[in-house]
Amino acid sequence: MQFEMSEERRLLADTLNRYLSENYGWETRAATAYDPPYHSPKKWADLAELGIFHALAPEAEGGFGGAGFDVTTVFEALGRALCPEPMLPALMAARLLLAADASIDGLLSGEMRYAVAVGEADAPYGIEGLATEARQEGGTWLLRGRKSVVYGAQAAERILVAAQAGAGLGVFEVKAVDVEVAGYGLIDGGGAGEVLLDDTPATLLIGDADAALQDALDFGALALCAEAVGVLDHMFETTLDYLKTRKQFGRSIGSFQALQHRMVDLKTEIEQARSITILAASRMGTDQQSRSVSMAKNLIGRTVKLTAEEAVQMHGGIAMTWEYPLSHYAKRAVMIDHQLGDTDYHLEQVMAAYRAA
Amino acid sequence: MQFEMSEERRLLADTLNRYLSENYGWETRAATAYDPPYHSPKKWADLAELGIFHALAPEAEGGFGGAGFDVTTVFEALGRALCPEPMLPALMAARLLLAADASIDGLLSGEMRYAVAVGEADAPYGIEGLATEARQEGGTWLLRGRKSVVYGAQAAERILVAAQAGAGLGVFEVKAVDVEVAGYGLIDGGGAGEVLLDDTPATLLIGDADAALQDALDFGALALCAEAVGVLDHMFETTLDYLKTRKQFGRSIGSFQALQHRMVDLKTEIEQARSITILAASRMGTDQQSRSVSMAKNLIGRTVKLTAEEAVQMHGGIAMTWEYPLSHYAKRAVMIDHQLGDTDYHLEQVMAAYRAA
Amino acid sequence: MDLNFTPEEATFRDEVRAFLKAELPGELSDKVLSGHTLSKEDMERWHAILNGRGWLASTWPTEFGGTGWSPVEKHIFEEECCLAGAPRIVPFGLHMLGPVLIRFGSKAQKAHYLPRILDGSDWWCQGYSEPGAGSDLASLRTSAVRDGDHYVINGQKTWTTLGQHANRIFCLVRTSKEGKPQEGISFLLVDLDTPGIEMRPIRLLEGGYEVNEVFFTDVRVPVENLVGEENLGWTIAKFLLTHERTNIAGVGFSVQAFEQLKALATQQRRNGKRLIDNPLFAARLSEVEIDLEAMKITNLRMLADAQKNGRPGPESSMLKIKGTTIRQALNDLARRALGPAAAPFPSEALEGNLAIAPAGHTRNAARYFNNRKLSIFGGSNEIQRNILSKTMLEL
Amino acid sequence: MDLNFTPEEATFRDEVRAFLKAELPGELSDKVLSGHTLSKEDMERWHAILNGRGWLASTWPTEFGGTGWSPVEKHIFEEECCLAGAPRIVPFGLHMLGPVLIRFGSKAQKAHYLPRILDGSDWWCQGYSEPGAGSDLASLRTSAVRDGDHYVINGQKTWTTLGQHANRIFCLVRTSKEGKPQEGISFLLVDLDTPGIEMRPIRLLEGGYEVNEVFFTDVRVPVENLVGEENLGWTIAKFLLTHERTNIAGVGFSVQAFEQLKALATQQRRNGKRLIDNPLFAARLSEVEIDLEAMKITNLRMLADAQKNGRPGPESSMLKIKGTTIRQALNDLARRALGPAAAPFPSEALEGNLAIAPAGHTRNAARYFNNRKLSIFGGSNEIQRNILSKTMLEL
Repeated sequence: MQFEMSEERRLLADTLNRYLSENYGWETRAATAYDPPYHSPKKWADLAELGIFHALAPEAEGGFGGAGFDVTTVFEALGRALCPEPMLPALMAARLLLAADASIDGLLSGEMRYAVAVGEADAPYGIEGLATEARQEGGTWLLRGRKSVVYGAQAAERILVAAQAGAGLGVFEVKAVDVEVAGYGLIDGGGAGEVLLDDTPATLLIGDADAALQDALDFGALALCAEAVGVLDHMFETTLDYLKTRKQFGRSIGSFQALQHRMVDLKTEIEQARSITILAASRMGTDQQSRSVSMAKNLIGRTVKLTAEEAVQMHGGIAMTWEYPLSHYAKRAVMIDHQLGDTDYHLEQVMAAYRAA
Repeated sequence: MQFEMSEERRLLADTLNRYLSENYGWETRAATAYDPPYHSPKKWADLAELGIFHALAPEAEGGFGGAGFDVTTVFEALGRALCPEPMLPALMAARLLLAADASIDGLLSGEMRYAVAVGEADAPYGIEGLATEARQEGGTWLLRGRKSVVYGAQAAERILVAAQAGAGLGVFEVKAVDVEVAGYGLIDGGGAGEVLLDDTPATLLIGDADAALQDALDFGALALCAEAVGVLDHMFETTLDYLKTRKQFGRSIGSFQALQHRMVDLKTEIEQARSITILAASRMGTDQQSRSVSMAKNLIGRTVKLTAEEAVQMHGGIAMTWEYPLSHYAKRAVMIDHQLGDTDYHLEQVMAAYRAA
Repeated sequence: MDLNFTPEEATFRDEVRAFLKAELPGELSDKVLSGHTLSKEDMERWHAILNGRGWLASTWPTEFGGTGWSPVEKHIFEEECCLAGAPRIVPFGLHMLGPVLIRFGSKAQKAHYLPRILDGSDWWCQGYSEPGAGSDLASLRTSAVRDGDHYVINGQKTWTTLGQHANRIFCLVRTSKEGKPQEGISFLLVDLDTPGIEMRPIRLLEGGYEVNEVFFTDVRVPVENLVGEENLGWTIAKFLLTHERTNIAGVGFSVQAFEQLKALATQQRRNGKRLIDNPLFAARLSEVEIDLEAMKITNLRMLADAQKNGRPGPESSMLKIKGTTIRQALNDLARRALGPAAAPFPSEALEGNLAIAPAGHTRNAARYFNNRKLSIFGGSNEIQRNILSKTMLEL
Repeated sequence: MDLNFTPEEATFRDEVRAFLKAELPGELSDKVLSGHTLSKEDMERWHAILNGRGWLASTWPTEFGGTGWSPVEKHIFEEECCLAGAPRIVPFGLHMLGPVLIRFGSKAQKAHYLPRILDGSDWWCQGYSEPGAGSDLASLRTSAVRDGDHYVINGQKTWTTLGQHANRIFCLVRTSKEGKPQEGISFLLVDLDTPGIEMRPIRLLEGGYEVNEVFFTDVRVPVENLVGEENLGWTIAKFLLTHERTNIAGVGFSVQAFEQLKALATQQRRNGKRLIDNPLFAARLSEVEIDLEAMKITNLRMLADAQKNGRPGPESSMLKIKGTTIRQALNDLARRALGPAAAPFPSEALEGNLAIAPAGHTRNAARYFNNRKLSIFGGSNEIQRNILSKTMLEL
């Protein structure tokens, strides 16, 4: 057993953390996250140049990473900086393009922004019950349906869409210029959009795509877990600092035992959240991948809510304000549970294995 | 609205509390609860003489009570004293005998001890899925099956048994002398038994007995909630006293803020438990009876576990010992959740109403 | 023990219901129920309607225009208003300053200010908290120095709710630095038009604007605006904090929120099934339903105590803790129930054609975040626990 | 980052498994897995088997007969033993006194006592806690007064685990009342046959007998039984408390308990359906499974730190808190899973023909109650939180 980060990943983390702290500080983030296009094309190009996208793909495909721990290294750093760039859809698109044996050069260079459109209003999580349909007309695939809250869709050039295609689910590539995307900002920063498919022409990338889609969703959920760990660490450290400096009744509020015990419990839960994310990362590519990711996303879901609420509560009023960065971390933390399956959804995936017991 | 106890019920509570504190103190309880017959026939007769049984039946049937608040008045007092007498089966038997239009004189006088046998190993809670069967042979009903953990069975003269009788469930009366009862003590005091029915002759009391059985189970569960409230109050007060007197690091442990906050939360939950029991008591006899009782039993289930664990934890080692009464209250509190439906069972009953929504 | 309303109480409830049905404008209740921000005009409109009916001053004696309701009647009125989606009455003039003036104010102050509260001429806001003095209110530093017939105020207040609509503010100020921190505090009435006052908005985490900072620079206030005696303002502050706070448990809000949530869960689909039929969600829903049912009774029990003893005991702090916990749990579930549709930043643009979330639920996440304040403001739940530990448990 | 065992570690694990399969008597593992109390002979039997294999002293250096295992190997051994249902090694001689003698003992003490611990000649118990000094150990009052070549001990110890089987006890005693409470404490070895010692059983809440009170009346102990220096016993006490505690998270116990629980939930029926198919129960089960999976990694991470730094950091207290919480949650579910069948008082009589509860589960409620001790003994979870707050968070 070995719990040290490899030299390569340490370098990756250092590079990304340094870039973000020097170029994506709080002012920049605040000015970027809540106004169209809800990310910074300039910073996006920087990240590509730094080779961050390459860390999301295996060497055989032109990258230099692509394993679970590469993904967690990148997303933990993004979470720490509360970075609103649409890196998550890029990761998920990379998984789908690789499964399709399609080129990911445009993705790696940062020239092509992708969104991945799976969830729908009545089937928000997972791949069961999707209603969007694909049909062929004169050799062309046409898509019809609505994909809801597609992260990064407001800024994407290409959208990869899961749709029912006869026998099963297929993955289709749609050009953003061919489809109506109603974009909007998100309450925790960053952007998304409704993708309104109305006989939209599309290219079939993957037929019989259940496994490929599940894999993309697994990697996406793992990335969210890692992002959450970065967010959790920041919230905890900020709260700890605040408790040490803020005075009340003539003493630092961190001297109150009730808060001390809650902080210890919080730290314990955050370490558990880190551990389960490590576990899931280590199981990517094994037959335990999906269940381990569901375990992680469930525990992360419990921990982000607890930590966000406790961090705000222990701060008091100041954390209720837009001006104070912690409030945005708290929003991001809570809203991570609304992406790619919430606490309950993933608990049900974990429970499913018992049925066979 | 009126939250005062009626004069009659106040008198009843005073009488019972005084009797128990003078005649069923800690030494007596300890000497009675864990050895056969796991209750005191002498005290049982005293309680009958005091008219406590009469409080469980309506005036029309020779009692002077029988309403929800009569039941809670009696059982809260029993809980406070941690009284191991088999009053619960008496209450449930009274409900069944009344539904059957049978005499309850023997029950009221205390001369006849009843047990009510519904649950089985594979159908421990509620009336669904019971396997015990009744068949008629030459005008006599014969019962076959096994009733498990029948409270008070070890000391009963009569056992009222729920059994499948052709079209539906019936309630049958069995004489203890006609049936094998394997009696034993319980971990929290008091006794129970396995009722092994092997073509045991029986008298049909109620045919088509679903409603009557559910009513008896509802009243039983309400009684357990009220008993729990008495147990909770005792545990809280004992712990509060202990926190005020026990010294550690040169100060009373009640001066530690972390414990103070936990005590406040505990008190809040106990008041909520008291409230939901009042609500259920007020709804007995209405079409909300079963659902309200399930609400109460669920919240009681959550509160007894929390309170028992917190009371023991805040005491420390002393509460782990047999000598210290609190430990027995904690056991009783926790084991109340194992009688007549646990936290989850009753939550499912509450949830069931949503299906129609 | 009788949980039913008396015939008189039942009649009163019917009267309230009929009134709400007839007089509460649908535009207002729609906004309230969907978590939209009410405009100043919206709030004034409802204030005037209630004043017209004589149902505004439920915390005042009848001689000053109060309703003369019993605690149970107050409870009925508040619960019915919540259920109907009536706007919340802005409490600063009516339920906070009003009772203070009635108890501590001069004849002239009563005569001048009380009618203006009722008819809406004055909109009061509160100048209590300061950046360094929130839960520890007695450490406040905004100073008022006597200069002839005036006090001169310098300092800063914060968390001044709806100050943007107000024309007046009542303040706790430091008039002496002698003795214990509590001893040099006074209670002043200030006209917001006075030169030297600047009100700056505080944007809240979810993007809304309801609280403000107020800066005082050499603000001259006539001495007749002092309420009670100089340096005895702490008595008034305590009176306000321990005075019968109406609807402290927020039961009505929670009942209304629960009904909305249940309806939402029957509408929402998760991969072909109704969300309400999902056992994990249904379990969460039923647990909070049970907690709320218990809270209703706890609230009524404490009301009954208040009715008997003239004022609520310290136990009412339990209502604040548990009541806010339940409301926050309901907000949490309303957010969860939306799934990804909770994520869009609320904006008018999103509420029309796009219909990402069901009508009335586009602000569920915003409301969840905003209502984290419930356990912080008005004495944080930690402060309530400290109080209860001392007063109720005597620890 | 590599969570897999190295080839050497994997080989070692296979070796341990083979050993357990061959050498662990079925009667012992049956008793352990069903929560039965082991007799003195049971425990001595397993002790001897391990000693025969040289796998007893995992916390000692090899020169004294220790195993020389790395933290990971220790972890593997402990986990495999738990899973197999091996009896817990009684830690007082081996893992507590042994390391103390090796660090602080005289040559003569080491030579005399260490071999006797290994071969089972001595069974040690612990004299630390007193009725008034549990979490606040430094306030202990049992006194040892020097009288010629002896100390004379008077006082009382409590919570002495398995003292009924022991022939010796190591004690913290007060040898001076000067200075801070910590400063007058010494560490003494006492033969339980010495006149003036009385051991009285403490019955635990669930009915079991595993701890004792020990009374000392003018008990004369030779001065050569002092370990280290007089009045410097607190150093030894702290060494013991902060010394690498093996298996502090109890992960192996929890893994084993989880497997048993899952099997039980597939056996149990609730009105025709398997309990494990009940969504509410399955949700509880899967939450604790997830917590446990995370705990395994947390434990390994801290082991890796310990391996790197030579000893565990203060974070290991987190393992104690979370580890006991998880074990207690598993005990809670094992109790719930039985329904009414959890209620009978455990007795041999009930475990035969009646079979009220499934085999191996007749003591689930007793175990739940007994294991409430996990969060109290060995430094309560509250004390752990205090420690962590100071050392790890620096609050």
